[in-house]
Amino acid sequence: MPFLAGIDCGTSFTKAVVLFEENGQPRVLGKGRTRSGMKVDEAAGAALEEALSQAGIRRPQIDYVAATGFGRYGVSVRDIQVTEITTAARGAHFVLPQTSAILDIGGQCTRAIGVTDMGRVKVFKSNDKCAAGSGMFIQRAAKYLEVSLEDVGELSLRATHPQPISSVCAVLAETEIINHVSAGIAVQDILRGIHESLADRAGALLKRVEMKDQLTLIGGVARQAGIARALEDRLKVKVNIPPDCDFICALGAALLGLKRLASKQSTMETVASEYAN
Amino acid sequence: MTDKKEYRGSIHQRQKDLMLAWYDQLDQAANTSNLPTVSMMISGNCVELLEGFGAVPIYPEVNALQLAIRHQSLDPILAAEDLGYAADNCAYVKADIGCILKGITPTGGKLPTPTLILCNFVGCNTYLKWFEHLAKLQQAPLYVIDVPFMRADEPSPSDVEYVVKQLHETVKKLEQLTGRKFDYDRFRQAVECSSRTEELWSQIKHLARRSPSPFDAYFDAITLMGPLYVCRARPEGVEFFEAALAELQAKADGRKGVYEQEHFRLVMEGPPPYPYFRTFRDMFAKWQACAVASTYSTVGGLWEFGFRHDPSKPFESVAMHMIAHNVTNRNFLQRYEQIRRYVEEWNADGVIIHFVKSCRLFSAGQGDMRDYFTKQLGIPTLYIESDLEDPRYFAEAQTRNRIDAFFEALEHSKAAASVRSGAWGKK
Amino acid sequence: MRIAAGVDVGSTQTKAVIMSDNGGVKLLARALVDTGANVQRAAERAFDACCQEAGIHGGDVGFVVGTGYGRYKIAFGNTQMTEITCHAKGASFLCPGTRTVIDMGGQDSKAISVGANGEVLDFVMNDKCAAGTGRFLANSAEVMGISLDEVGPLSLKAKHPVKIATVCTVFVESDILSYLAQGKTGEDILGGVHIAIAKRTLSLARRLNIEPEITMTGGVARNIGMVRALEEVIGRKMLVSPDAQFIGAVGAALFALEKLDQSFEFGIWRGDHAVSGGH
Amino acid sequence: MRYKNRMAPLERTFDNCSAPYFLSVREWKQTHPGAKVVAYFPVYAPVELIHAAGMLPVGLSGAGDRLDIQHADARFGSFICSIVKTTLEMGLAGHLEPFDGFLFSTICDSARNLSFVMKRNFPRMYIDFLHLPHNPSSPAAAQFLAEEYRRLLSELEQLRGGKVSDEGLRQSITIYNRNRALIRELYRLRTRAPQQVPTSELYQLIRMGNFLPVEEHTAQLEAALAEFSSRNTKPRDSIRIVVEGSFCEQPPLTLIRLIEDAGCYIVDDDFVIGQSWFESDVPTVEDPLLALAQSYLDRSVYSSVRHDFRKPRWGGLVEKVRRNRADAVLFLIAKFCEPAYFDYVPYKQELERAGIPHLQLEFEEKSFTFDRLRTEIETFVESLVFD
Repeated sequence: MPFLAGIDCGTSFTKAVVLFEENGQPRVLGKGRTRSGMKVDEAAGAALEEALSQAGIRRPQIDYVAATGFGRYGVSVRDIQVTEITTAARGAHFVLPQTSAILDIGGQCTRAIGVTDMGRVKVFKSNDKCAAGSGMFIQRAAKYLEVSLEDVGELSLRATHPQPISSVCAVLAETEIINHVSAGIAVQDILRGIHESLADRAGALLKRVEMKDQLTLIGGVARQAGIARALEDRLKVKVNIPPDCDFICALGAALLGLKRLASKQSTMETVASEYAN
Repeated sequence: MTDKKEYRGSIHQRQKDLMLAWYDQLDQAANTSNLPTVSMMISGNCVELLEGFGAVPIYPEVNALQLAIRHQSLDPILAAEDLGYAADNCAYVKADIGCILKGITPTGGKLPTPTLILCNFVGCNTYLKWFEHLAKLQQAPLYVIDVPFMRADEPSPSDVEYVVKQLHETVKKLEQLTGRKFDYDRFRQAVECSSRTEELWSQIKHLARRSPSPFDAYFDAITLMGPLYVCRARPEGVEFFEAALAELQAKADGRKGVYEQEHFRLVMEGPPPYPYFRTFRDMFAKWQACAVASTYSTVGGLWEFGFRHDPSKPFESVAMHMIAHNVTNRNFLQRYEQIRRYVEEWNADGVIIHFVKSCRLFSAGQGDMRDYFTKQLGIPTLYIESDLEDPRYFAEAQTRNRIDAFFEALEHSKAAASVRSGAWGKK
Repeated sequence: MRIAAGVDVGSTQTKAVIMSDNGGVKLLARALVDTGANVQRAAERAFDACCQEAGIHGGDVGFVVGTGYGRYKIAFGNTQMTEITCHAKGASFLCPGTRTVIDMGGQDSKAISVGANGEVLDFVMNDKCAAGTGRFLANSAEVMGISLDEVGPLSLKAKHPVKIATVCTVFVESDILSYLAQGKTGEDILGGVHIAIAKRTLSLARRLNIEPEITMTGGVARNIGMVRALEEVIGRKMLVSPDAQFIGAVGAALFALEKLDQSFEFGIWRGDHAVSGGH
Repeated sequence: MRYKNRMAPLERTFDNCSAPYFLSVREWKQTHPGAKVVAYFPVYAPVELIHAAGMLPVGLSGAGDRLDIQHADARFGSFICSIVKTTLEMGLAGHLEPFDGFLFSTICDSARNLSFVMKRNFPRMYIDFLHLPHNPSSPAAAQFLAEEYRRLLSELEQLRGGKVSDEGLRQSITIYNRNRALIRELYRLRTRAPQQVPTSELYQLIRMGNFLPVEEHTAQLEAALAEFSSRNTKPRDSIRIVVEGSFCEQPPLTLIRLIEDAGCYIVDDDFVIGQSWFESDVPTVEDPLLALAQSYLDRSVYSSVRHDFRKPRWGGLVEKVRRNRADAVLFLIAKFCEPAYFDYVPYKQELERAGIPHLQLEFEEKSFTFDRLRTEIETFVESLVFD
């Protein structure tokens, strides 16, 4: 009955999940979340501690730690690191087994992931060239337009003449917003424009991963800003948001760790051990 | 209100009629298919050769720019990007491919699958990709006329010989594909027509040396370019340009300019931002700034410096046109020289360099061009960036800001000069 | 006595000044407000604050010139001019002897060659891929979770500044994050960022003939780290006015004063119909 | 790293000869008083001609991250690839002083314009532009290219101040044939036993050929072939990939290491294509120039900057994957390299038709943080090996 930890070092937040396996059923015991800040390892430690205390166990009891996310190589206590794309697929598939396509709107870039019915990554497409689809971008826009992130969604629905943001580059897109403002265009119309073009960009990514009628949305900012709504009416798909969706990758990491621990003979071991050193 | 007086003579209407007639022919070809068509590039096109088969040219670039002017280019561009084309691929190509995928045409009529995709490579490596991909997409035969780039001031005999040989190979290829015999006389007459059209076109270009210029050699020249490429080699082309010359000549003699008062004379380098064509033109109209010459209007052929097709040696002169007398196959320094001559002989106040991200042939190195004109020649030069087809790269506020600042500065120096000389600078 | 105002509506902040010419030109009052989502209101707020400080009524102001990206939205403006022209004018007034102006704005960076009377001889602005120097700094601060005012001083503490290759504001964020993941110190990262921007700005200014005096204008001029970094790569001191961020507005006000002065004959006022030409 | 002890000399030589300082080139100049050095843009250049003229041909493939761009971006602005800028930057920063001439060719529009911008900025240097035919189907093409080579040769003869004999040309051809045969041999060995021939090493080895005299490089290749063959390294669980798209601007060494560490064996690639652009020996026949011209048309390896509409490149890629028993293709494309961007589409279509997985990544010679790329490569590998 092993204890496992998954730590997801994201660009803005670091999340940890402590997992426990009971007769073949993984169960989440605790979760931890903290700002990533400037020191990856410290943040990872802090998040893990929080998860441990919630789970009511001590660090030595943890059998295996899997790190994922941007800072995965910076986690000193890790046994293995896996990318946040692989863990996202695994985690989403565990929480929402019907998941076939994932949209991850992260701080820095937006990703679409096609997932097999086993929870494996089939195909993925990142959009880091154009961060105009990223969470950071929406945050900035909201800040600039003097709107709180939570209200963005609501406000954008009141738009009467949406102003599309056409630029493919985040910098130019921000400029575009500023120009809209200088041109005296209403805030809600700008916000709606941002949502729509963001949904369109996501749509273009999702095309590449053969999305069907459903979509699993992860990534904190996006949810707050009410992107889900925009995606649904723009792309005409059912958008599912898993519970605690910002812990999906940490969870996926823990699950992969469990697998790694279980199947000593799997291909994973040889490859993974190559990574770990 | 923005103060512009574009001339709206009979030319615009005649131009529309000619272009529509052309699209009708293509539509016809698409339906009946006994009318051969050939896809070609505008730059250094050899439309004369097609006349020898009574074949109709298809110009993907013209389709693409028509679309952009009507603000319809983004959808096909996105369709092409869904295929995997990069954001940094030429948007002309993406728009064209997107249109074929989505069955969009400029007029709504049909466009035929070409009998032959004839890549007249003139310096633009993107043309090669474009036509290779078209051939793959449309399952149409491809032939590339490889035109040696102008690496010296004049083409070498072996350059000319090489192209002439390929022209003959093209003729053979077309005879196979069309089942028609090449009509040499008709070809020679076509070359004859071209030489006359070119003479008229050249005289029109030279009218812009008058002050005020009777037309804008950038924005208005584009209206005249369609007929120049489509029916240069036909009698109706000659008639069109006779009418155009007459009309503009009259305007010039009546000292009627594009604007009430022609305040600035400019040389324009680079293609226009078609998706914002009107907006862009207004930015200059606001300052009553008239283009008196442009490099873009010489992509199809550079005639104002004297070259003409020659019916006495038709193949050689077609070759010479493709190698040496269109701006795209001439080297970068030759373009510097062309612009320098415009500034001096067309008596311009400054140069506008419009960098378009799609076209590296035009744009790669334009920073050096700016360096040459400002630092070496001391000519006021403005450098602005956007794109010729992709609306996503046009930042209106930034562009207006730079153009306004440029004219504010130019205004000031002219005013200062006039205070010194008690008159308007050199004019 | 002639009283005129200049209002510079920038992407993040709006500045207004009131100047008088009574034999000698004087700067009577200055005001700065955040532009925010309502440009028109921002302009009014700045202008009113200025009048209040100067102890005059808006009606006493004979002429108002608007500049900056929001210039066409200044309802009470008599005319507009670009901030390029205004920065040149303002710089040569506040920093006599200015021949080159370097401005790092939120939206774009510019370098201007300035004539003896503060006229623009030539100017260059950043390429598309190097847009938004101000934002380059702001985003860096944001990614590192510190305030914009801290970045300059912090950058001066750098011992081994990191290398930043990109001029792209989007990609610099991932560079910074990589360095954080590698455990580099904030000082060294910011040091690298400042050097990168300084080099980029120098290569922009090189497109002109850089003549002394060189004056740095705009809000970024208050960032001591940036000023030092720039002076280091250029290899000479720069002039920085305590009113650096008002220079655009000052330039605009100076033109407004000239406009009031009937003896002024230059044809620059053809810019007038820009009022309607704008949008 | 496993071969640290053996790697050292390799890395030292590599650094020693590379841009922007070209130490080995400067040494060569000192030991060959009066002899000329002619640089070529590193794709499809007839180095035999330069060699036969008694000059040192140097493949100029940018300056990597060793040089930050201070002047060149004012001349080539946004949306232009790095190699074009670093090449000009080296000139404007005075690093190209050991060179007497430059040879460019019709590979792409940016590089073509660069050659003329160089002409304006370095008027005293011999700068030539070679037109390589785009219509191999024409019987006239070979004759034309031979003529073009003849023109180039006479320019070189002027620069050198002496004629070049056909015999001399044939000798140079033989010397380069040997060099390229060895490279082909090394590539074949890597395909057979990739664990013995890490690409991070092979890459440096081949890339040295840009700078070293061919005879010296050939010796290096022979030594390397012996060492690589003698290794007995335990194969590790990695996927076999073909790298496509790095034919001009070269990826940073770190990136290649990163790809290998992520669990990839690179079994074929188009790195430093200028060093290995003939699939078989150039015949040493009566007319060597015609032989070279004919070889460009019939023997040169395909890439996105060589056009032959008789046999499409995308066929070549699928064939390459099969020949090397590769599991997947990694498109490693230089940022703003338009020819590579274009070909990605038909390549992709053909790979998908053939059921071959692929991943597209973008790099810049001057980039040095790779976290995003690493994440993508690792995910790609994970998606192929995890169950």
